[in-house]
Amino acid sequence: MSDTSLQEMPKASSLSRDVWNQFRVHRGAMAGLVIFTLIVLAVIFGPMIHTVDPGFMNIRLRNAPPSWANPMGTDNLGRDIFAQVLQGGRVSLAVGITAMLLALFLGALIGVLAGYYKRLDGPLMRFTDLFLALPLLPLLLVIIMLFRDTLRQAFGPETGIFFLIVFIIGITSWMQTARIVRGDVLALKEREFVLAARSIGTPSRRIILRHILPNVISPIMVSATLGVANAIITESALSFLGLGFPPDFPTWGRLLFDGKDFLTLTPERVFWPGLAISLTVLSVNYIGDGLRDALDPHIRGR
Amino acid sequence: MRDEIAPLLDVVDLHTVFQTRGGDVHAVNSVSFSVAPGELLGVVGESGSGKSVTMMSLMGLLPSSARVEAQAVNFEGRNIRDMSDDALRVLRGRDVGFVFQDPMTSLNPVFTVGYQLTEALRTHLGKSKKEARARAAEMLSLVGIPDAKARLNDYPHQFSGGMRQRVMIAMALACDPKLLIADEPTTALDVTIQAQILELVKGLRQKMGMGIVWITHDLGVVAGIADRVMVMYGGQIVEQAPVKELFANPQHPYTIALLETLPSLTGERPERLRSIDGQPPILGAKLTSCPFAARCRQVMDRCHRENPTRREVKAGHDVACWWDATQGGAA
Amino acid sequence: MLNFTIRRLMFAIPTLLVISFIIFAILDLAPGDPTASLPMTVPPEVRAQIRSTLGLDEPFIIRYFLWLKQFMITEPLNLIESSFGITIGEGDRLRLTSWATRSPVVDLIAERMPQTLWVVGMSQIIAVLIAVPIGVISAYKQYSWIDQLGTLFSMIGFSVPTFFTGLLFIVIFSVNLGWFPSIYDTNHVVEDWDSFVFQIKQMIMPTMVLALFTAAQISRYMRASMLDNLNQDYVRTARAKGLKEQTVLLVHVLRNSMIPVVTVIALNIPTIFGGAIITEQIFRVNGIGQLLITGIVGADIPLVQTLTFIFAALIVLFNLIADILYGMLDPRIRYE
Amino acid sequence: ERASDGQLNIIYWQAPSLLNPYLSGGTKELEAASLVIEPLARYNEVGQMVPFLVDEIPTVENGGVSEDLTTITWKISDGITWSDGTPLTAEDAIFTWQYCTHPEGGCAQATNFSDVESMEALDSQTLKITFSVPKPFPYGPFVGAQSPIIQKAQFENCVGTLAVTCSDENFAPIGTGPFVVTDFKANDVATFAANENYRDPNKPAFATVNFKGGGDAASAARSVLETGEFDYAWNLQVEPEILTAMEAAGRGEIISAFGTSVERLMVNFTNPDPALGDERATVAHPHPFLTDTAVTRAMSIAIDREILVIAGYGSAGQETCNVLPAPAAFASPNNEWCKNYDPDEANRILDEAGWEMQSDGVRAKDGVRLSVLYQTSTNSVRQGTQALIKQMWEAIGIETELRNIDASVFFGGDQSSPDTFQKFFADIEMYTNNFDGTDPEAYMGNWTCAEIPSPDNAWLGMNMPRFCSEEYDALAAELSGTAALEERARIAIAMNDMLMNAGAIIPLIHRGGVSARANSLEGVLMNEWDSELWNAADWTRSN
Amino acid sequence: MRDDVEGKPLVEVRNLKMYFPIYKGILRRQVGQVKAVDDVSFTVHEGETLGLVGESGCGKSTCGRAILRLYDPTDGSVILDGTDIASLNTDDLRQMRTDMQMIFQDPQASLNPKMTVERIISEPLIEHRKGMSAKERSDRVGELMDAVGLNRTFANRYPHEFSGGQRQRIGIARALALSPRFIVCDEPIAALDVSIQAQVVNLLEDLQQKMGLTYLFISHDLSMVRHLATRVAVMYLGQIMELAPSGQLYSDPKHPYTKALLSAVPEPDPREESRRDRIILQGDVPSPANPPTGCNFCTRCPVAQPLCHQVSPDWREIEPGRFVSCHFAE
Ligand SMILES: Nc1ncnc2c1ncn2[C@@H]1O[C@H](COP(=O)(O)OP(=O)(O)OP(=O)(O)O)[C@@H](O)[C@H]1O
Ligand SMILES: Nc1ncnc2c1ncn2[C@@H]1O[C@H](COP(=O)(O)OP(=O)(O)OP(=O)(O)O)[C@@H](O)[C@H]1O
Ligand SMILES: [Mg+2]
Ligand SMILES: [Mg+2]
Ligand code: NI
Repeated sequence: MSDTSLQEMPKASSLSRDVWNQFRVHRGAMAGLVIFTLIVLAVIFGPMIHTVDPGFMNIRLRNAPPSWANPMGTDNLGRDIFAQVLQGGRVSLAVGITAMLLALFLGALIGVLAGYYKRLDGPLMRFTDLFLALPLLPLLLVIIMLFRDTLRQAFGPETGIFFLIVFIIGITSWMQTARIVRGDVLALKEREFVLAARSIGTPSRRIILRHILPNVISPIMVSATLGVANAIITESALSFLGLGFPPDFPTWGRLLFDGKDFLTLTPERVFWPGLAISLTVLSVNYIGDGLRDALDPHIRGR
Repeated sequence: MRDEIAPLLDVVDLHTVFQTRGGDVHAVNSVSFSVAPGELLGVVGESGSGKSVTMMSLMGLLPSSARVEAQAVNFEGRNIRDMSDDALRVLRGRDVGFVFQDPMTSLNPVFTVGYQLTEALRTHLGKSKKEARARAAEMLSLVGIPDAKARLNDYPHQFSGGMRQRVMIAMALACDPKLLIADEPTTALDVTIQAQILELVKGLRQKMGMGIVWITHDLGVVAGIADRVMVMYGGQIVEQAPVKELFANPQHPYTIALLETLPSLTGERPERLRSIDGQPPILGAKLTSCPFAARCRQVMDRCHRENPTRREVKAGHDVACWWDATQGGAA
Repeated sequence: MLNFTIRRLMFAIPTLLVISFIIFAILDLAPGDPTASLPMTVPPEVRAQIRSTLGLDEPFIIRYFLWLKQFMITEPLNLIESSFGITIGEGDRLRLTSWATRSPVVDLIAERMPQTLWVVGMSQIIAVLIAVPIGVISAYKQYSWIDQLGTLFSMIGFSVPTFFTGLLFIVIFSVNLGWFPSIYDTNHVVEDWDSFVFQIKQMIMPTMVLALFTAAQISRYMRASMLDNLNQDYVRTARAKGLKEQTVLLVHVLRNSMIPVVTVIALNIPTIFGGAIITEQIFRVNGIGQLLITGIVGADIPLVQTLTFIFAALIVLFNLIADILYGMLDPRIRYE
Repeated sequence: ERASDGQLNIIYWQAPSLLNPYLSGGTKELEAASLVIEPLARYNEVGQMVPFLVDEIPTVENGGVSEDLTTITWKISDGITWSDGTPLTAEDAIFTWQYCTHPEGGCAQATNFSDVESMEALDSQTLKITFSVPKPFPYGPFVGAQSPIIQKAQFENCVGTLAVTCSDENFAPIGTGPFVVTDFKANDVATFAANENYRDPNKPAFATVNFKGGGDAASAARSVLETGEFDYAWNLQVEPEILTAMEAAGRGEIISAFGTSVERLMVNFTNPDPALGDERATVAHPHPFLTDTAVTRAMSIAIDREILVIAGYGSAGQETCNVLPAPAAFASPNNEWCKNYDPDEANRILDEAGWEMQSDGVRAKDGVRLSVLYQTSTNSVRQGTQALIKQMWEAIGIETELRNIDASVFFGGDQSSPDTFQKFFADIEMYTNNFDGTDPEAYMGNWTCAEIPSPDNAWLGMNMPRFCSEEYDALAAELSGTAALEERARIAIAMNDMLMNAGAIIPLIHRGGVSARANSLEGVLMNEWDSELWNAADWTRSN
Repeated sequence: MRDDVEGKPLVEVRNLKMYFPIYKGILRRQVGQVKAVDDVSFTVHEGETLGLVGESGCGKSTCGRAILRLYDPTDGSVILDGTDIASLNTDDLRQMRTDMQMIFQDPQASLNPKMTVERIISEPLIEHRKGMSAKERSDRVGELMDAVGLNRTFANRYPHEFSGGQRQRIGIARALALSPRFIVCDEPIAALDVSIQAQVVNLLEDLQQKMGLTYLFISHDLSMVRHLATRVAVMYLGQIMELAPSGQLYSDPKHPYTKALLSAVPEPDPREESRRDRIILQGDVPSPANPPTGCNFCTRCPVAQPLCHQVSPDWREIEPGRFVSCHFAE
């Protein structure tokens, strides 16, 4: 046998560093990250540089073409589109990401429970069916009716609605994730390392956290990508139905919706928010791809 | 070549390199061998020694990340390397049959066994559906599957592992190939089933008279059926000899170690098994030393500097090693 | 398999009952009123009277059971009677009526079905026809430019909402080029070649808008599934048999890869019946989706309840069908 | 010549759900039905009554209306037949009245028959209507698009609870109008053909009518103005520049007409604070600052109505300062001050009233901040208006929070929803209202004390501002007893001014209807007092 | 048991049955059972290695898992050091787990691909040694890695970065972490290369000597079992056919199945090979859901008699320490 002279145990290398190292070599992911960061920076710091008030209306300067003062032109009430796109990005991104996280959390939770506990499988999957079958719009009306005023009082009109929207989108878009995760967990649970963990005496709860969840990260990642896009678009639909943010509160989806009738008049009104949504979704998708690869030790080692 | 008869397959200086994200992998390095018609060549070696890659390189079955180079790969005197893709394809299906290691995954789960068996017959021999089915049923009963005709309509999962492997064999033999390449066909099977299959192959070989390359890492299997044995290590052939000669008179330290590691059903029970310590070589670059040097009990300076070339020990027995087993010193 | 199906169907009954109750309750709780669309000149007393004639005054539970009876017993009986021309029991049962149109909900739905099936159904077919080749090629040539293009296509398809693509299409193809009508004629009947051409013309835009969106999703699934299968051992076996690359790809790999995709498609089918709300609205393909939206806007609760319940039932049914399809396509899986 | 001009294509972006206006009083149903069924008389494009199925309008002068104003006698013209060829008789009209006033019928037009005591057929063509009270304006029944006559023979078995079972009848009523229904798809499309038995043998010019519904206003406009697929599009509430741009395509033109619609802000005189629980927005708690006329006056003159018109209405909107802007005789000339946009003056008024500007840019007095929640229904023009007004108010130190609510909730009387316009759980709300025909009596009656919505009357009532004044109620009573037109106008103007001075309502825009017609369609007389299709019999196609 | 060659019994398995129910029909009624382990009794003595051999699917793994109560046995008892594991409650069972561990067949599948070696090996410590500090734990992991011959510098690597033999060492280190007394080795070398099999087997032997471990060694490699085991049990279709001290079993098999099995093993010696006459069994193993009546082996037995098809043979001790289940063995 090779001599087992006492070597030092290496310092636990940080997982995040490994992941980052792998992530860095994924060209698409890096491009996605750069674009996404740019978008985030733009919406956070943009309003500090482009200091035009997005809500300010100069009715004499309506439907103006792009100019130095209004790089993307103005809308039909004379509001600066660039400022609105920047402002709207804050909300859209925040809603998109948080709602996606909520949906992911719910989807993963229900998927894992249904897949892991045979007893829960039937009820939870029927529960999922139920949510798939629920009529969205009336449900929204009920939720808004029940909670809007309470939330408005507790957090103010905008934050309150923000929570509500995130909640609504979250609870109505977890079902796909749950189905996929459940399928994967069913397969995963038969793998020997789960049995190994049981033979050690690890309780189910920790088996799920330690062994199951990290191994279903890849389908979750895909859902996450699609989830952001879905949330941004759904938010716009909600705003339009009057179930979303106050009407003077720009979001990308809403800008796109409001601008659509002006397609021939001032095309930049729909072009920019549309581009912003597409770029965000695309960059998130590539980041997701990269992360999935980076989180997979197999690929990471190569 | 030494053999009087013209070889069926003659490989000269085969190299295979994989291009991966982590760099190149030199999986096969300068491999040369030949198979005579009707001969059964056993190929042994530990996992990762390049057995499968060698055989797949010959027939163009590797993924696109592989680069194959060879001075010549002659099949019945024709150089495969010069053939067009189509010609190679025809060769693959008709003249060379393949049996793969894992019978569980090597059959397409969604097609019936009958469909998969007749596919090659119809492509290569242009048989009608009916003829092909008749032939397929014939092949199935030949490999010992009872009630063959009815079972043509079954799906692979309805067969047991041993039967599936027989289906694979039947498939490979369907077009009466001149060469059968069997890549660890029994590794996944139980001993009793393995015995059944070995019997079967012995029988078929007599009946059909084709050349066979039998890859395995079970020396016992080789001992039972092979005419000649080729030992691979680190992508190279380290020793090649007729089967009895090899077991009686192994030359390469690796072959010797390999034989020693095996426990036996009979005879003395040693206190400890001999093992080959250390790791197989990483095939990252072209070899400039003996790939076995790091694990070799007889290692010499020269082993680290130079990759040994093959030298003949006896007629039909050659070895690639600087150490001479018969003299117990450098060759 | 049969047992599995029957058992799942039996489970579906309590599930659907629960779903029906929840749907009923939510719609009942939801604000909105059938008299909201009346002009403001109609005074409150008249509105109140209209409401009471619609039966809105009854307690919730009674309305639920009445609805359940009408939906589960009366309507199926009527269907049987009208299709076989027989009379069972008393002829005039109180049918499930829409508040806005004062006509049987089931008739309304039946009237809408053809458009929806034509347009939305066709779009799903086209989506599959677009998505499968894209998925296959992107997987076969992974990381090539064609794969990247496929990704771009699907991401854009997914991130641009249909209300926008629809409008863009109208502006380009109806207004500027004048190729296709922007409004779907639901009265159009195909009787000769010209009318067939017209039918195709009026279907192109809504169908394409929907197809692009759906294709974007399906192509992603297709690609992933192809990638999984391309690395399987049986692919090597097929190649070793000397089959043409085409055969290997399109027979062996595709057949296996379609298994998960087919179930995804099956799960998508309820949306066909549910209609594509926004697209139908844009092009005025007055199908089920449009019916639902008018029902919701006009607070036509019986209509919305019935539609959403049918929709729910379809989802449950197609979940089941997806499972069964899975078992049928993949001979390894046999549900017991 | 009849049926010589081919097909007329009409698009209504809201599709009719049935063709019986008594079962669904929505405008879209009324208008679609007006192609088929007719009242005795209609209003023309300038709001005058014109006889349709009669030879002349009964008045006190010609003896058609009794001196005591309790009866009116209509004489149906000779030779008027239903489209099935049977003659129209007074019995049909009486049946219509019975049909609509049946307690279990759920008739949406019952107000048109209010105070009708009895109807009798003096002969087959003479109808006498008796009212229980003197009716200075006896033209409710069978005048205007809201109360057409339906055929007794057809609807006989559809009275009361049976009304809903008659879907064939409700989808295809038999009428006396220029067209007959050939096919009806609820909420989608209706097709009509020229009525063979129409009283004028040369009309209608169109052989068929395709009446398509659904979609949104902008695309309806596009289909007439840009693609030319349709001849007539109704109610185009779209930003004016979009319409102008579409009109530039040269296929059709925008037409508009004014009726009595006013887009107005309702001011909540009661406190909507949620902390008040059940007493929220009831008269028990006056509003902390909106009852101060200085505030509402400042709010009114701080609004640049001209901008609102430019941004949202174009030629279909006019600035107005009256909640009763028309007919001309009823329009008050006393409130023109509000048209004079003057933020400085608004600031001055507020300063004077003690509302001082705070460091956060919001005015306050005694700890009460001028902060309003401003709600309206969801509609892109309304949201534009909301945003503009918010900016104008914030310029004078009034903090504004906007909210938009789905129309079906906002205008729906759902008891459980906090978002109805009647509950008015906000400080300001905006919507449009108008009145049918030309008589404002019922309309002005909306702001009497009795009309205040509250939990006691299940929030029914149209007095949204919760304005209550004895003086106003007295004027309302006086109006209902006055017959002379000038006198009625004087009283109505006084009532209007009273509301304006109290600041209960801030009128914004006198809105017209906007429609589009294809260049080839002739004879369209845009009418806001009756159905827009009132004279469809006269429409023709030019070549 | 009389056979006290090695020491006192550590594990006693009595009439262990592990049936997996088969549900069928609309109401999911139980219509049958997969008799994966059907009435098995044996004893494992302290410090010995009991080999368990048999063909694929004969119930070896199920038996091993049922003994560790990874499955809840249908019937019978498993007594480890006086405690009946088969009837313990969850908490007590968790405590018992420190005494008994398992090494799995597929070193790849039994290691979580997303965990580093250190995390894998420390998992049992985290679960059972609550008092340990991170430092202590890391030291212990180091010791264990030394013990199984893994370089400590590999602690941060992931399983796929190792060779099969090394992976199996990780699995062994994990099993050893809690210093168990009894380890079920479920085909620990089946997935390994010949040259590496020897390393692992040697390691297992070394560890047994050093720590006084007791093994239940499941394998279908008869030559390895011969090398390693003190006594060997041969399983077929859920039942043990023969149990004997290793030497006797290989030199003088009593049961026809054992004989066939032994003859099927290829010998790595061409001369020997050509001389042997094989007993080639015909057909496949019957389904455990539907075992034949009579003797389980009767369908493939080359010497089956009519009696074998009717009466299932008793489990009898034909010589001291030698048990056979066959009517005709003597
Ligand atoms: N697609 C591939 N890409 C990169 N490297 C590969 C690929 N396929 C095989 N290799 C490498 O080539 C070498 C030889 O592999 P090969 O499969 O021929 O081994 P083998 O002798 O058949 O082993 P086994 O007995 O396990 O089948 C190995 O180091 C392997 O990692
Ligand atoms: N969870 C289960 N449910 C139903 N049947 C099972 C289950 N686990 C195992 N079986 C069945 O029990 C029998 C014995 O299986 P087991 O895994 O114990 O065999 P084994 O001897 O370990 O085989 P191998 O050598 O292939 O590992 C098999 O027929 C198997 O199909
Ligand atoms: Mg191999
Ligand atoms: Mg096993
Ligand atoms: Ni050592």
